[in-house]
Amino acid sequence: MLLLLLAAAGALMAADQPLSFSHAAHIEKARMQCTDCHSGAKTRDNAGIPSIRRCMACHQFIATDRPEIGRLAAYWEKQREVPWLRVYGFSKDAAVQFRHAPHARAEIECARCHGDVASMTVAVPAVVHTMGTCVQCHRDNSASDDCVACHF
Amino acid sequence: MDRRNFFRVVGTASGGAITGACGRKSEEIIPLLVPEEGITPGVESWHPGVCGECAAGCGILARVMASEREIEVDGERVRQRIAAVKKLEGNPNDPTSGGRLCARGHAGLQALYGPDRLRGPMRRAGPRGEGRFEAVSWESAMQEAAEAIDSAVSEDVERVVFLSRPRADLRAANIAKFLLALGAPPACAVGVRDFAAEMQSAERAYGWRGIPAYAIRDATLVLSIGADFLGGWVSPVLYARQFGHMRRGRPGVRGRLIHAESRFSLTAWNADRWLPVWPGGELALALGLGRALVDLGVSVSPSRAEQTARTAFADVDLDKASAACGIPAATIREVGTELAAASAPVVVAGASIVREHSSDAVAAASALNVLLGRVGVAGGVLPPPSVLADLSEARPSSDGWRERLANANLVMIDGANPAYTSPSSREALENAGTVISLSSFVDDTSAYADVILPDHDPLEREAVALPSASLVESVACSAPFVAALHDSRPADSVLADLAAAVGKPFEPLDARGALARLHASVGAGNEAGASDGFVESALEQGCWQGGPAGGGATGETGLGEFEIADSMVPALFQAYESLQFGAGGGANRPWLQELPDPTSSAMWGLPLEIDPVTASELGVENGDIVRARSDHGSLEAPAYVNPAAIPGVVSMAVGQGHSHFGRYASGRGANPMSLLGDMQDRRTGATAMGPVRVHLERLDKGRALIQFSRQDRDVPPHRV
Amino acid sequence: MPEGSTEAESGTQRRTPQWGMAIDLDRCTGCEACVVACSSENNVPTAGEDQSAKGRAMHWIRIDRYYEGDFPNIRVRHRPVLCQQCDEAPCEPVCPVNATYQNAEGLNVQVYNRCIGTRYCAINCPYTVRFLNWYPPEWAEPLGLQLNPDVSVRPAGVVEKCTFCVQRIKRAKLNAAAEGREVGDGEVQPACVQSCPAEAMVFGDLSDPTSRVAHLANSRRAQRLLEELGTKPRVFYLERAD
Amino acid sequence: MALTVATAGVGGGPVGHAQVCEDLVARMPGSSPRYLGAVAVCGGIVAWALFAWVYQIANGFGSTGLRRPVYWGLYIVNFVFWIGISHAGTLISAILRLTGAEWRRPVTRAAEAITVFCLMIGGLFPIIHISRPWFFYWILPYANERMLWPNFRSPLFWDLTAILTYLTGSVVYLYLPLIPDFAEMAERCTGARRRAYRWLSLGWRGSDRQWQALERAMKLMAIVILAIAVSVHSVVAYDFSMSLTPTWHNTIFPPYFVVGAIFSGIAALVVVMATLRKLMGLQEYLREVHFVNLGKLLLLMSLIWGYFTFSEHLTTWYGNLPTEMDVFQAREHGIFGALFWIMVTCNLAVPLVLLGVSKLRRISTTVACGIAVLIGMWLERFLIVIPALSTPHLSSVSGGYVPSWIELSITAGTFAAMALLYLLFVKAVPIIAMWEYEGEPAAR
Repeated sequence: MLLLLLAAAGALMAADQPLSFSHAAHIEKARMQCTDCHSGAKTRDNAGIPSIRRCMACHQFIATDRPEIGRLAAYWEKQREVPWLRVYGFSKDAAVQFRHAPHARAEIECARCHGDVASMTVAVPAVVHTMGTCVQCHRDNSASDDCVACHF
Repeated sequence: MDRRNFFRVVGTASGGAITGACGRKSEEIIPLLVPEEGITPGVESWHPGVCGECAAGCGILARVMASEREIEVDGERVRQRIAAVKKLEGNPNDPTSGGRLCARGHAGLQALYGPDRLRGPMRRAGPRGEGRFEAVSWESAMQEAAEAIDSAVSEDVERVVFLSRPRADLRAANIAKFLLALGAPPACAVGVRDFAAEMQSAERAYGWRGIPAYAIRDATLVLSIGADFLGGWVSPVLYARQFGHMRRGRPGVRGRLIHAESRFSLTAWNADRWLPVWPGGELALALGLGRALVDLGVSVSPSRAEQTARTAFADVDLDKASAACGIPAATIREVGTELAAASAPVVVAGASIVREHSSDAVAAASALNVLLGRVGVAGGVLPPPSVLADLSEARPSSDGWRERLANANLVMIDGANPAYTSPSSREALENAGTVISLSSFVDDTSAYADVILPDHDPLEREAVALPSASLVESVACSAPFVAALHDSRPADSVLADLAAAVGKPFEPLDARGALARLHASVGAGNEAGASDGFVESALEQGCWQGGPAGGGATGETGLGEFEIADSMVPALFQAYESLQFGAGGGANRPWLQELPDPTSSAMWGLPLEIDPVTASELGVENGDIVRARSDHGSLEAPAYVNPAAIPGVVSMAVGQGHSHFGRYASGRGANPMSLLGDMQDRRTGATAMGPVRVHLERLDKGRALIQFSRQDRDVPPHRV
Repeated sequence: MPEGSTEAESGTQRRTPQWGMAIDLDRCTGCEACVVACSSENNVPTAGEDQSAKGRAMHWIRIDRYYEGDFPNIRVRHRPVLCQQCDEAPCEPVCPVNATYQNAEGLNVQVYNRCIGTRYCAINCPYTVRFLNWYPPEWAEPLGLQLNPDVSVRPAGVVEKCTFCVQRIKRAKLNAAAEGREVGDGEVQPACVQSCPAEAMVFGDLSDPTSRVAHLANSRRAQRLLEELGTKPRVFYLERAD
Repeated sequence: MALTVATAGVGGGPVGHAQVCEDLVARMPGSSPRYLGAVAVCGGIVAWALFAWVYQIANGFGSTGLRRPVYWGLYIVNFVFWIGISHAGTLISAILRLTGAEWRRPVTRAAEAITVFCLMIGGLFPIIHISRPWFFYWILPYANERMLWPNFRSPLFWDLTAILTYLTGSVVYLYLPLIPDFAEMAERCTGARRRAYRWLSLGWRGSDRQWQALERAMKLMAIVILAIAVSVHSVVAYDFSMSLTPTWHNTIFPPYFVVGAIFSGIAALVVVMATLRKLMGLQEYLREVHFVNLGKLLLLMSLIWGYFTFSEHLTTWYGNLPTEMDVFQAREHGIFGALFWIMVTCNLAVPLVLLGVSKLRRISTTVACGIAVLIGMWLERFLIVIPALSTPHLSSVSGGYVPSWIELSITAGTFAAMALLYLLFVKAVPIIAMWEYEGEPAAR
């Protein structure tokens, strides 16, 4: 039931993204790495949603004739970030302090938590992020299941 | 009830089946501006800065991380990602703070992000003192200010008064340059506890210019006369660090502390012995001690200075001194004997509570160090730093500010709040020709301003400051590391622009310029480029540190004559600078408002501290509203029956009672300075804080004392 | 009960530190720098005047001060009181949902999101160092910019208390793990310890006999607060000499 | 338990099963304006209390008068009080059933109903009391993907277990003797009501086998419920005695709480009976003998309670532990001191005089004692919770407590809820077990 709900919510979110950004196009076609845009994913706490500055670094020159890129450029003209909707995150009351870097160091694949983003167009919450998911993985990998490992 | 709460209620009622997730509010989408490069969420960086909360000039480190705020751009609400300061700590490189920081220093953050900070320049929109302002553009504000300066300068430049604070920093140097360019007299320091008495005494007793530093860390016996060095006097972090070392930093040696003050201050808390000096009796105590030492035949090095001191003390009548300070003669002799016997004694001479005779009192206490041979030696009193004379020379003095203000046709204010620290000056402010304030907040004095040209916060601007006390030659410095939050401008450049606008331009000194001069003066290498390296390294470190401070005593002492008051006057009132608010400047920081006052445990207000004897005579208990009346004014405040107050002495901390100072401070409590009139140190003109005679009266107005702890006594005592 | 395993961050077996603190009361001046440092580091909300009047001010660390004797032979005894991180913490067994427990490193952990607010822990803490968020915390704009992103802002209805700055412990461990080394003595400093001007507070690993804190905890002057209750606190107070 | 019980005098009440049934059914309240008015008033107060609770949830827990260090206040006082009163019922009826005290017959159902209603009300308080009640279900042990369980070591978890068990047991214990009466009622009603009663009577036909099963079940339940009742209030006492709070950490608390519970329970029963007697005109059923007998029980409990109270205070005082003496002093002086002496007067002096002197022992005096004891026992709970919390181990953090309008409203609301539940109950069910009461004992 909950899964269904979340999936539905995910689909809604995906539909709502301001630009129909395609992960697949960037990863499969342009052969980019996740960290090319989400630069903190392996080394920092936050993976980071790339700034439009980073988009425009390429799209000033590449595929400028596409309508979506045109819309991207319109944001850039106005000096506004693209108002992306968060796909993954924690509610404030969950009091979760998630850090990407240690997970990358433990060689957890991106896909483990984010699904096969490479084949997605607009990212959808392919992997359900609940405490159960986290705890299960932590236990399977004999990582800490101390509450304060995440909640503080 | 909002949606979330609705779900809570429903969730509770329906057995908790529906919870949290359903109530999650979808984040409202407000467009985000493209941020500056280099602001990455989740990445911290630490930048050196200089604490601006008091004159100590501590080097600090600011933790900077990405944050978001909402602003309006062209009528549209947008989010902006900015580099925000998250936390302040001491700069470990800095010899003053040593990586540590006091309560006020931490709360500097809440000045930067104070909700009542001015968003831009303001023009007065109501009568003076009312505090009604309208926002104006920088252009028109600057024009208005420039016109006022122009006409004042052309009318009578002598009547241009710049009120500031007694600090030796970049700002002081630029104010001096500005006034020099205008041809106006130098700036005046206006505040409480401006260390004027300390500086004058250093000159009289040791022949030094500036505030001497006491190396108590290496002393075995510290006698403090009037200097609450743990409660905020001169350089609280430096002295607390030294105190820790003195107590437990040396294996097998535990330094002893004797503290003489008219109040059971933080230093008295931590002292092994407290000498409860009658307010105003500090001079008598110092003289009595001198006499006791002379009687003991203490002599270290028969120098001219010591001879002078010996002469000054020789004629003192110990019994008369004892009667004037309330300390038995036997006790004075006992302390004298202890001082004489100690291997490394030092007398910390200061005036935490400035009085009419403070200069004499501090000078006499300083002379004790001369007598003990503790001047310029390890564990004794050390001279002030000698580097960057541009800055130390520019430190404003409090001499004659009242007369000048009363006669002013143009008043400019930066870092001073005379309407609060000397309420009697309000009349002069009301009658002054033009008042220009450089404050970031509408405070008591800015309420009288015609134009407010808001300054950057100290964390937003570059700084170079000489510490008010340091055991070594040192300078704290910083380059700006966060963009200005609001439409403010650093006062240094505002002054330069104003001077230029009236055709008397000057070149403001900037941090790099000041550090280059420092480099030149310490001669740390002359080849081209060395200076740049020195400057960059200093800015990166946040400080520069040299060798031991200054030189020895010049021997040119001019102690002069001392006179002991005849007897003690009863029913006295004294104000004192609070640990948390300083001279009131900290009152708009919620952290400090909610910090329990060390003495009374009061939060969000400060009480009149009454001794138990007087309190029972008046029938007053904690929290009862009491009216205190002096010849100069009256105030109402809740009472705190202070078990450690000297019977017959009422004290009150300075900090509350602001007419204007933002939402956290305005109209809260009473200003003890209003009982003191024009009282000042006779030799320096520094604002004195008592004692005055008061009449106390209990009012039937209920209770209004918020205390963190209502228990003064431990029942049962848990000894740890 | 969640049994912590600390090799989580690095993937290699490491010694489990036992965090503890020593406070030298002969050094402590009672200046309250620690109190503000703590509020700043840990996003402790300001209650405001009305709530403070109702006894709802929050200070994760406070200075208890007691007068002894009468004028002129009066003195003050003061000590900073924070969560004592007891080994036998009375707050832990009473929580019906396990929102507070002791982890492998000896921290008395408060899990904010698990707390349902029975406040049993708060009344059973003999040191009264636990606080309830009576209302949702608020910061007048732009004061919210001061908030530390490493520490969760606690929602209304949740009990909170000193964590020994667990976020700093985490950070130090992550840094050490990234560099492939152990956390050094003195590398972790809670905000109060870091700020203390008199250097009265020392934090570190009690199980490491060479650490400063272990050295101080073994001092003859070391005592623990309300030791007679058998709570086995991890905060050691070094008595004032007189 | 041997009780010297006065034998009931001969009255002029209805005799014989049919007559009794006729009379009792006739006395069940109709939809008179008076009845509806009472329901409306009680309902109004309950609604107001519900509003207060919603306000508390929506507005934040700060709307209570709680503070540091008094994190527990009226809600816990009420919790203990109501759970205490719940013992009225079941315990008294079970004891009397097991000891074969025949005079109990018209009293038991009223008592058992008190138990169920008080448990329903008292059981709500832990939920009202917590500051995130929307997560209260986390106390329940249920399998979940997070692999989190409640803390079985927490007295609050024991509370939950004990109260749920007691509630279940009490409902069964109330329901069993209702079965024959439901069948009886079904006979006398028509339409939907008849169907409802028929359904509730679980196919009761009054066969011998059914009577035997009922008797056996009742006897079994009486024994089980006795054990549960004692354990429940012991567990409630553990909430306090397991803690380190000065004066709470105390071995006397569990029996003390049980005694106090029975004490207040009897008092509540007396008051409820008097009210029913007055409002429903049950003078012929609930006669002086019942009140006098309950009065004697009340007197006995008062003495036991006094003994426990004395012992508790004596040991605290003699032990002279500084932290405990702090609480002791607080309880003996000031506002708490006044409340303390009111409590002693209500719980000890009043019953001793009014019930101890046999000449004064009457319905009116017993009822007066009942009211006094209810007040006294509520104060006792208050004086256990609040002073101990206001004077914690470290004096620097001590502080007082003044309940807010929300807590007072909810407190008032629970009394109204009790009345409301009773009002609805007597409308649906004969308050005296018709099959058990067959007129004058002499007539049987």
